[in-house]
Amino acid sequence: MIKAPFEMEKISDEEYILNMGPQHPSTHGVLRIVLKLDGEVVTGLYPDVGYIHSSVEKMCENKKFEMITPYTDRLDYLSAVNYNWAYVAAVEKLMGIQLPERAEYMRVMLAELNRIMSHLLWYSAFGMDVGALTPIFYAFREREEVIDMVEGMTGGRLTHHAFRIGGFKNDLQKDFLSRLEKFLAKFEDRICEYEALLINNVILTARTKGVGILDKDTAINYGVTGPVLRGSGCAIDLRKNAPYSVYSKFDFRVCTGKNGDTWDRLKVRMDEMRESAKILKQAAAMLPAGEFCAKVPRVIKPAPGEVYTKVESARGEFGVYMVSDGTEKPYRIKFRSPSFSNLSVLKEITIGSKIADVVAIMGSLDLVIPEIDR
Amino acid sequence: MNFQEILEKIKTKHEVLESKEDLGVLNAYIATAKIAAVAAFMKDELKFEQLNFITAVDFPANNAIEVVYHFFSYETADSVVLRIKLDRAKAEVPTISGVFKTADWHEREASEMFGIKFSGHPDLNRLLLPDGIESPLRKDYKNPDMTPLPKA
Amino acid sequence: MALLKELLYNSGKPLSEFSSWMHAIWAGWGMPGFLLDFIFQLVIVLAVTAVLVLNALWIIYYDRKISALMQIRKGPNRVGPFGLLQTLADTVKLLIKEDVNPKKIDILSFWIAPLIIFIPTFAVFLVLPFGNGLVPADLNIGILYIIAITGLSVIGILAAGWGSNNKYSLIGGMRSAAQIVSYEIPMVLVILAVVLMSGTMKMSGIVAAQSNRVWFVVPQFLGFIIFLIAGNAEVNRAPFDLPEAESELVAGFNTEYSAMKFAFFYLAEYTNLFLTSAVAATLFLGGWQGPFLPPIVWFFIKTYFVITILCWIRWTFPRIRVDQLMEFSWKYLLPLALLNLVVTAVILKF
Amino acid sequence: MVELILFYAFAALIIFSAVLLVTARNVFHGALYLASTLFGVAAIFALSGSFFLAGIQVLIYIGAVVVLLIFVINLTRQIAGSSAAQVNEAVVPALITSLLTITLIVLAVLKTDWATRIGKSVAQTEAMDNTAVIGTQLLTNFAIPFEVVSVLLLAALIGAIAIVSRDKEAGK
Repeated sequence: MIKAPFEMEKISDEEYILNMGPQHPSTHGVLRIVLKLDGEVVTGLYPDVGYIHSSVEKMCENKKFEMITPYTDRLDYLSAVNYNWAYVAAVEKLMGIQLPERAEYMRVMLAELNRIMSHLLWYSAFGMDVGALTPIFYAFREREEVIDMVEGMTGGRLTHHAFRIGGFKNDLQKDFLSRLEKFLAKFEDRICEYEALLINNVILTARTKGVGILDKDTAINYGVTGPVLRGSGCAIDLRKNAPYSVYSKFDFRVCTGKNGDTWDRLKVRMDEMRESAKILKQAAAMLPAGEFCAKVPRVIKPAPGEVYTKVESARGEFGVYMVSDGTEKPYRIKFRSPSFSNLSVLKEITIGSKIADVVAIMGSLDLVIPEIDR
Repeated sequence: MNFQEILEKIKTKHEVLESKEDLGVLNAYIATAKIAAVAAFMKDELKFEQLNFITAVDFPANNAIEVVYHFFSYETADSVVLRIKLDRAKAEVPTISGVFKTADWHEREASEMFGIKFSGHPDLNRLLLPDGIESPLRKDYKNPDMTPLPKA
Repeated sequence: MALLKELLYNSGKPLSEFSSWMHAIWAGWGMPGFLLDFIFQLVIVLAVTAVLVLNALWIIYYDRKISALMQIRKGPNRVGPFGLLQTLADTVKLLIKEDVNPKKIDILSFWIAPLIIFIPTFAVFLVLPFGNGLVPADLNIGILYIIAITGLSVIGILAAGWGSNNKYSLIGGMRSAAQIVSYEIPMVLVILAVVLMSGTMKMSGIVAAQSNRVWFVVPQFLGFIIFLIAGNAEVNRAPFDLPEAESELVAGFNTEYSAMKFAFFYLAEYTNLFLTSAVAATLFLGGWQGPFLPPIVWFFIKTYFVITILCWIRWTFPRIRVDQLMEFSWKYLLPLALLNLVVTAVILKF
Repeated sequence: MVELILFYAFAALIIFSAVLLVTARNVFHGALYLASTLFGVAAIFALSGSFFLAGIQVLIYIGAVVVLLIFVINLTRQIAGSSAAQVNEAVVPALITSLLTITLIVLAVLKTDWATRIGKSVAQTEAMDNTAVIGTQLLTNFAIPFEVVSVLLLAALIGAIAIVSRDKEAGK
């Protein structure tokens, strides 16, 4: 347990230290935040992470390439598919595997469904953070449908292990497309319902507008990515800026905020779900027939070399840096996780606000602790 | 910008000890003391605004630890890797947390995982690990609590 | 049958007849009259308390069912028919649980806090007219008594927060005290306007004042809204649940409480909800008056109408922030309530 | 009879908690005992038929003054983590003051012509509502003292605000 720098020095009579976490309802996992408070106003903040560090990177060095994919599921259990993707893409790039067209489209569809799943859960959790207990039930109504679809395809509801090196284990279910169509038909309306229920609520806008303002330059300097960065007004989305897979073929908008406050980050996520639905619609229409898995050698032994692949996960840029020495096991793997950088900016945007704002700001950063701790 | 152009541009201002191309990405070895200056140059002049990550790779065979800095440019979508070769016994490198704030936590992580000292770092505390575990990501790390499986 | 009807519709008369009849009998036996009065009052108090506790259990169930309705789920439906016995089971569970006393608590404050909150909450019902003449004690200062006694629970909350020796509890207690004190002022001002209109502080008098004219909700509509908001804030329910904001302060002032003591808090919270709604019904909705049905039924219908509104608010809104809470009370509610009072006084005078 | 028993019970409560109040080492406990003392006083008011006074006593003294007191105690002591012991430096002046107060009360009790007073007040109360009496008195016979006290309170309020805001400026 690390002491915050301000714990060492003497604090003034009016200030006191409050430990938020490691067990706290709104740290969403085992995260400890040391707050220095003056009444209810935050005057100092120090995040202490690492409570559930499990040394995934070291474990990966002792596993064969095809055994590592499930580990990436567990880094961020909420958008597991995207994390699979960055990993298998790294191996595929090292080995020079070309995916069949159908597999690429299937990957896009699963990844976007996964993004919707993750954002819906974030929406529910954020509602709980600000004291609205009802939104979760409405969001989970749709989230269950999405999970059912992905479950039908992969067999998993949370950690799907959806992707294999070279493609997929099985093809899409027969009724997948019809279910998807039925889901997308009503999803647009449902997003409007969520916005009416929580995002546009008077109390919520009063609580989030102008709170936790993160400006563009600070965001980039801290390596913040994903919806948080876009909320600050940077139109940066790896699906557009460094298109991977077949994303360049889709027509979608990069949603951005204006002021970089908490509300903008909420709005960006809501809009992103709309865009995801748009991508899904296009992908379902464009889905070609054919193989769903490339020819992959039985023993996976990439050539020696280094690679860094990154995807736009629900939380931002997730990257896998992999060093291969030509054996069956990776020499070194580094996971670059978005929440890690997103959390590091918390101190910058929280000082001077209230305890309740800390919770709201943290909720708007959409942290997942296992990927910070790894 | 391709690999060669970026390399030329860096070479105009700073010395590049060694360079290689890995799957189309420039890997440039920089002198240890120069890293902060080069990072600032990358950020301000070449517009590589994003520092994706800092990590290290241990090569006990060469008695070297390589610190890896991965940069990305939002404008041109180019990536560049800067590398620093360090002696395993006394791994020390100046911090670049003054240039990129995100380096703060990444350096703390690399520091505890590889036993690298980032000199000038404002708060080189433990980040993820508890006390008592020293540089576990080095290749020669042995967990004292671990008993190897018997050979079948 | 006639007696039952008389009891339901015009409870005061048969009760006082019964009382004087008993007095005559006891006097015949040579018993002192004050003893009878004492026993009489004791019985009334016990009966009211029993009804209130059962009612609180039922409100908890009702609140949960309403929340289920709003959250597209079923709510309690396992224990008993339609889950009716769920809260009873919960209470039994709470009562037989281990009573955890953390190490560094301040024993006196920690133990006395649930009592300070629990007892006044029930004592307040002494002056509430449940029906025609069905008032345990119709004090002259009825409404003032209610305001004064409910104010006592702040001390309980502060004691709970301080005694728990937990920073979350302490912040919760402080928030609660600040909240209750600042929302009490607009509430009292609104009540004053009602008192001006009815010309008495007696609860039965306020009800009677609404019988020959319209209910006060019509002339005092602004007051009714302010009363509902301030009352909601006084009972610490969302969106004013800052003292026990789960996502910020874990559970606020009752973080360290468990078992029986927690059950006290829980019952008191829901009884408070009932109280606020009942006072709102009495002050603004004409109390027990209404056609066809017996007064006591009307009383409960109106009270539950207000409870439903408060539940609806609770399950729809997010929580507001502490500075906004204060701002809302002092910058909006208080001036509005003052305006309401002045306008009422001017209209009544001229 | 019941009234008498209740009177003695509440009187005992007042004395008991008053003694505890001045001897308590813990300031927070002291505040709780103060609340209990004031509550006892309110109960005695109620017993003597002054329900309005009793209500006001509870509302103002317990609901506002004691709460404010506890608020201040919470703010200054517990959060900072220090718990200073209560000191009895002013024991001699305190004794003198209390003796003087007791003498004053005893003299007042002895000098009052209770028989006529009680008769008068009972007649008055029966004629009018207790609350109404107080109201009429405040706005007729005691109008000037009432206004003076109001102005005094207002001045105190403004003074408090002024002191606090000056502190804030100095702090910044």
